Amino acid sequence: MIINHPLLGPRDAAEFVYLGDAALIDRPDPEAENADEKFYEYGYLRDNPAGEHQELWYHEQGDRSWLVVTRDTLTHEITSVKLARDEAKKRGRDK
Amino acid sequence: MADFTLTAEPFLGRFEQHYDDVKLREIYDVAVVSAAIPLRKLTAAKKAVRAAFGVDLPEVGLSALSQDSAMRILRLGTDQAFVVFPRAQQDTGAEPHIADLLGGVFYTTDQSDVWVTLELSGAGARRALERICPLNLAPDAFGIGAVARTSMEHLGTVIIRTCDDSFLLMSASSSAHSFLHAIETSIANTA
Amino acid sequence: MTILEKYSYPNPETLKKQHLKGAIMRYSAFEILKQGLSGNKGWKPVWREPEPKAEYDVIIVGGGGHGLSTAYYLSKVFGMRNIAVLEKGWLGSGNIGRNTTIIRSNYMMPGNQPFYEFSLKLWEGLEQDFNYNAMVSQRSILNLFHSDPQRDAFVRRANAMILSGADAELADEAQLRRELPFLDFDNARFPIKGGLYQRRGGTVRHDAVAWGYARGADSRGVDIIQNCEVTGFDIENGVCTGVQSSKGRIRAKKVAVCVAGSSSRVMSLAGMRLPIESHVLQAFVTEGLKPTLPGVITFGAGHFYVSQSDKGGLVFGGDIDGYNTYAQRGNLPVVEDVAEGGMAIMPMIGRARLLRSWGGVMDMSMDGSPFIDKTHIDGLYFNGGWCYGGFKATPASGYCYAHLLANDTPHPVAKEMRLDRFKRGHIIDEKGQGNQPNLH
Amino acid sequence: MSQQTHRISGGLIDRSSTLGFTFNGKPMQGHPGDTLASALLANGQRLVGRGFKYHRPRGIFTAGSEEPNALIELRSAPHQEPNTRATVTELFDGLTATSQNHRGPLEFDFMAVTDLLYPFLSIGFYYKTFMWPKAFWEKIYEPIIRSSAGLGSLSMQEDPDTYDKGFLHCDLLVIGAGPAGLAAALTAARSGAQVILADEDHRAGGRLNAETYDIDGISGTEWAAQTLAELSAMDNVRLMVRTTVYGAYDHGVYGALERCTDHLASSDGKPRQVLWRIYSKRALLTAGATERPIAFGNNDRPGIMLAGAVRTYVNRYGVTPGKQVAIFTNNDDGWRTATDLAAKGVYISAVIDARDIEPPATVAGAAVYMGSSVVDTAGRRGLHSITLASGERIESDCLAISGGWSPNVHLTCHQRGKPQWRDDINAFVPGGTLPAGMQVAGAANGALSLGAALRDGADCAARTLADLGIKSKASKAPTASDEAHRSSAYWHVPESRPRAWLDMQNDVTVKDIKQSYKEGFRSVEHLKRYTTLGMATDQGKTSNIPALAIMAECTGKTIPETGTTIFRPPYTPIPMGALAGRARSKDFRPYRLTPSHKWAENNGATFVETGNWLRAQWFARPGEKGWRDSVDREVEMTHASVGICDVTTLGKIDIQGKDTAEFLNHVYTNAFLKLPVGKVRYGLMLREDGIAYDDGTTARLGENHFVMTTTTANAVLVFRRLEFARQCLWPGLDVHLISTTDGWAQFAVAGPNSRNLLSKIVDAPFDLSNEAFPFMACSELTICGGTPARLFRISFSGEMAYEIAVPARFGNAMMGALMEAGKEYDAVPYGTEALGVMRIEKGHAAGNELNGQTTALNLGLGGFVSKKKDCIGKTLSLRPELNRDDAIRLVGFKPVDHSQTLLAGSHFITKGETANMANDQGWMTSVAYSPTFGHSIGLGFIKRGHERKGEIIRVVNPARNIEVEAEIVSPHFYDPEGGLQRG
Repeated sequence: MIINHPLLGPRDAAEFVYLGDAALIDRPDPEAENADEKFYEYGYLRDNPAGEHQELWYHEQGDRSWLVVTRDTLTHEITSVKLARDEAKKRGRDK
Repeated sequence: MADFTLTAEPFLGRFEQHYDDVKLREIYDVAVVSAAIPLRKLTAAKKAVRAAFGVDLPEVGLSALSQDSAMRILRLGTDQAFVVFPRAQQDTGAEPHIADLLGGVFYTTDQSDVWVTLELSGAGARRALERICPLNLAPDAFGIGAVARTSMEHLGTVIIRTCDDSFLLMSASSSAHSFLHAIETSIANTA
Repeated sequence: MTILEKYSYPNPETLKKQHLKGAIMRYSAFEILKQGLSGNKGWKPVWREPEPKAEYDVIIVGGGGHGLSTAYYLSKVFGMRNIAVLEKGWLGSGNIGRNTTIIRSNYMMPGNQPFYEFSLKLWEGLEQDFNYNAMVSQRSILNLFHSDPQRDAFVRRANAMILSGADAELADEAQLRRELPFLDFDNARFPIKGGLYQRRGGTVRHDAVAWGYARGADSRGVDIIQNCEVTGFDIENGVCTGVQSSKGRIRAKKVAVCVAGSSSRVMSLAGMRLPIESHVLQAFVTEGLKPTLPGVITFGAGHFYVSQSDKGGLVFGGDIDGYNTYAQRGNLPVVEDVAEGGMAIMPMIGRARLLRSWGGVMDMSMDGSPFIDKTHIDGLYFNGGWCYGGFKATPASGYCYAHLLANDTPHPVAKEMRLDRFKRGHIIDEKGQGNQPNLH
Repeated sequence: MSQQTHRISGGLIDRSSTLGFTFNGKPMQGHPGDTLASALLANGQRLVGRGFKYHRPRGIFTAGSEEPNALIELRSAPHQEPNTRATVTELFDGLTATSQNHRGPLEFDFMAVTDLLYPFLSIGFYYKTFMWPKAFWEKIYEPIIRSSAGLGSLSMQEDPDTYDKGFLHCDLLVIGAGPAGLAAALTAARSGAQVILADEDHRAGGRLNAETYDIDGISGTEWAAQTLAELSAMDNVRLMVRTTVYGAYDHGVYGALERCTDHLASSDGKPRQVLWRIYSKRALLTAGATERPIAFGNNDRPGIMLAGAVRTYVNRYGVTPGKQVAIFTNNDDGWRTATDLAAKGVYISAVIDARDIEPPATVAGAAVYMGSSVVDTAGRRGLHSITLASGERIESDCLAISGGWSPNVHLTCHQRGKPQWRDDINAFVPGGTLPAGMQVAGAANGALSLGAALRDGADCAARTLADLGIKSKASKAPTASDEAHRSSAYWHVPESRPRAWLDMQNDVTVKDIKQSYKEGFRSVEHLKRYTTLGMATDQGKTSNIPALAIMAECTGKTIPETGTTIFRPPYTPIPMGALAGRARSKDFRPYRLTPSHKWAENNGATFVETGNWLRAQWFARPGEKGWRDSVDREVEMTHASVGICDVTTLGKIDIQGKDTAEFLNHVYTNAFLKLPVGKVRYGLMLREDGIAYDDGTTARLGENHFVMTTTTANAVLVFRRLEFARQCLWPGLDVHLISTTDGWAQFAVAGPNSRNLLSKIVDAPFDLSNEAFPFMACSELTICGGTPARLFRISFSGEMAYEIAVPARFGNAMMGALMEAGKEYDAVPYGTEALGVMRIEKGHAAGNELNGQTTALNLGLGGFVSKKKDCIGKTLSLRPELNRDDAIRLVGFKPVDHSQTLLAGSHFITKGETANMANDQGWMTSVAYSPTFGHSIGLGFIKRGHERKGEIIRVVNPARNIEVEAEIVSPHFYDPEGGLQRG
């Protein structure tokens, strides 16, 4: 597979390490009332869709950036690659 | 008090070898300082680079020579650059030097001893790299000054194109011998 | 008394005495002679091709190994007859048809070990039980270790196995040099220091397992319906009453899902999210060779395991590709990584040629261990999360699932394989990799 | 030359030189340009092997990589290469080939008796028998089956050749250099695109080399040569012959195998083969088509060949496979074999066409039978005659069969492609979703005439250029005539009574397909698996379609309704050595060496692999009898005075930024906000699932500057997780990470004299006194007259100890300097074994305890999980089952009888209880012989361990058949109060 890095251009996926669903960015609020339930879901339950999947890849043999890659799990087609840091900020993780 | 002095040793013993149309040597007197751009300080960082080196902070994936050609600035990531320059073997002052030059804007870390640096040059350089480097090194895809981090034979490597047929290759110093072996094998296999 | 002895389960020896009933042709050397002399014209279909009835007691979704063995044991051991197996493709087209055929019970954790040992015992009597030669071959499985910490972990495992009633044997380097002289002992990057044998481990002809179970279930009246995809569940007031399928609606008192790599996809039709990701595992076979390897060998310092099939091909594999996928194919980096591991321990295979590669979609769970459980929806059951280890579990999985479906209580050896275990913090993590499925 | 009885004129071989080779020891001759197959045929050798199941005589069937029959063992041990296709093996001087799968001589194979037993060896017979008695399967039946299975053998010796890998990039990858591929490459190359043109043959040109067609007024062979010359001269073209593109992977990545030295007698130190990974923007599959046979009785005798192959041998190799050639065809192309052979003066005894039509051509001297068929053949070790449906026998030593051509769709199936049936050519063509970026042209796409293939190739290339935004330079597409290729859907001869072979290698017959149908194995996949059709080394390239057609006949469905065959990578088999490349033996993975490696080598070190690192395990001194002597001494001398150990392998992460302390608070269980500058703190990390992950110390060198250490094993993983936390979880924090593991040579200096030793090398005015630099202090300083260093007052050994770091290039000298400075204290270097002993004595958890299955509570580190703040893993660590009262706890063990040895991996059983897993209390994680205490000690996890100190427990190790009794004690054997390390 080839991941078209937003800054570096196309790179062999072998340079990357895969983590999983990009929902892992959405770490629950530990202070929330049902934090244990939320953390259980965060830690363990996955949509695991057959089709479009937003997922986290880490460019370990590259610029060390975490990326959010939108990839179809049936065809492996990649339709979007973004810096996870930007995505995390967009989701309000920078407070 | 101290009766002892420590002598630095180049990682590959100043390796140098000429093959038919390829030359490979260890660049043993090189300082590497990483300079991280503090959060939300990109503008200040750019200014500092301009002031220190007389050139613009290169875009990610590119490098630039300082105005006096003494230093090469590699932009390896959004918030990370390396400054690479010659130094004396015993010299350990690279990091404070760069920190000063950059006016304290960046977070600097001495990386000189993290990396072993090889220069691979000559008409056969690309042919040898074809065996271990997954990147497209065609001049229109990876021109002079281009820099990338990738993996060669299971070793993380920074590759910089310095001329048409000359590349700097930096890899972890602890595996310097394996790295050299990988490059030498590539040269031998394509000779 | 071992844990296994404590729990009652039919002894394979008694199982095999219950011969097949009905019109089914009994296979034997005599039958082969008889048919051979009459031009092999009298062979009968191994299974029927029925249309679905309006209602069943149990619908099993998924006609792979686990679904077929569930149907077999439900009908044979638990006396149920009105059963359908719905298979989206052709029967046996799941991972039973695309694996590396290894059986073993070299597990360590109490939640796993008795289950896999039960499975191995069922394998040991399977062929006589279902009158089909699946070529269960207890050629042994060897896990090589290369460092002291690895050795310590294997000793712990070996002891756990023996204390559970399974067999385990530690071999030192000298013994391995004698038995497997073709391994790279002298020039290896990671020296071979010894290994853990399970002599009762081995290989089985995988397709034959599906066919044997299908034949046995079919002969007891189970309707195996191929090319029938489940497209939804009928759930009323929290009770599952049947399925919608490409062949229409079918009512059922109980619906039992076991669809491996499609687990999340199918259970999402019931509104459930699972602690599972789908990943692809590639497997490979070389051209046929005269006898080369005695048993199964796994490399402890790289990603490689190998055995030789009865047809002569070296069957091997390694790690999963590591990204979520439902495509039954992998990519080059893993192919090469696996070959590297192979050449690192046995450089004599350099001139053997890889003939075919394929990929199977694995239901990788969050701790690498499976589920055989009821769901919060009455009448809906789930069996999955087998990761890349589902094949060896086929008999026990079917048996325990059948037990659960018949009695509504878990079989004792599968009692830890619950869906709620992560909420409780009861993790069955053999590899210690945590909640990241691609690391198991 | 005299023995080349079947050599005729012409061909693309070099008759000016002669190559000697042997087949089964018999010397033979050929010429450069020959394949082993053409040379064997030239020497009149028709019988080359034995069938898999029935050991029937088999000959050469094709002239390419689709060969099912002519498999030989090439070369001799250790270079021996089993199952090598003679049809693609280039002849070289000194080649040795041996036939496979027979007992006794090839001509008189004892195993041929199995052919008589065939009624009892029908498909699937082995599933139906061999079940009783049970024990016989593994002892008798299976060994027999196994020794008859497989064809060739490995030498069982290490492969003596080397292999390499490589990476290529291009705009357009053209797969197959036949007419369509050449036309396409020419169009693309002339427009300036970066083109790779790959062909499996050693001579590019494809069928043009085997045919007598004209292109643009010159012979096709000549046109191919001219085109190749033009392409070779262009620097935007990489022409790769002997290169098989074997797999289509995601996003335009292709795998290709280049055979560099297989055509030479010796590889001469160069890689034998190179495995290329080709990154293409677009790919064009121009892989041509494969001819298929017609099945009829006894159609497997040596001398029966595909018609196109016969043509190839005659036209390309100047060899005639027979002197009385008969042709059996269902299509017009088969006639081309007749006319080509006749033109070369080869005697054609008969042309038999299954179609009842006007003969499409006239063949001088040949009897023509339209609407007829071959029903049987004769000839024990090679064809003598054929029998027609009419009963007529025709003398013939070669029968050329043509059942039409199947496009080589293989690579189109490697992803989601599903071939589609075309009635007009009676063949599957590429269909479904092709690999992204792939197009198909020429015969591979069903354009079966030469003119069409050339046009299709050029057109496809032009479209690709447009797609890539490369301006196409108009150049006239080459032209050729569109020869006739009408065919009929005629797959087997129904009147034929003897067994008719479909899969020649796996010995699957027409009857087998019918039996498979009868037994219910009707879907293509069931058919394939039950009969083993297409599972042999040729992957059914010639047999799949006819078999499918016969199954369609049985089911009454059409062929496309019956199914299609999906091909999987690789296109042709790939040696394991090539897939592994250089990564074998010591080059399997890189070595990481510690900075003092050289010093250690010179001072008696034995090394141990720790991940990719090599670390000194112990330093033997003369007179020591075994490793234990050395290790005991290293421990004793460290405890007694001072020891030095290279601990560079521990991960070091330089962390800077104004929010670093807050960041560390998120990733460590314990608090870091208030760690003062100049201090070090132990930190514990959890995974988000609450399990202990890694531990180490973190030093605060400045307000915004920290240095974290990780365990050796987890250095890379912790860095990755920290980057995840920084970029994905807390992107608002100003934190920057960079690894400095390799940058600093770090040494533990441990023991009561550690301070005295260090005081000799630190530069003034640094104050090492306990007051100025107490336990858990850290500082930057200079040593040895100005070398920058970092000093940490931390202890893993339990002694008063330091870790001192200098830039790595000084590391080797530093080890020498420390030893020199320590001379007066009898300083000792120690390795990982002594390190391990001392950490067990001290009760520090390491990899055996931090194994990814244990919690802070289990480890006795519950107190490190701050109740006042959140951290990664905290919430899930609170789950009830992880906090059970009877949770396992890390404690120490000592044998009741001090002379006994504890072993790691043993399990704990309460005294008086049976040893089984139901009664399992835990396990021993780490053990050591402690020279300090004079007996074996151990660490282990045991249920409620913290409450069971003093209890005597059974330590059982049934795998080693050992059981000892041990007392549960505190894990802190050595200096439990910690006075020494503070002192």
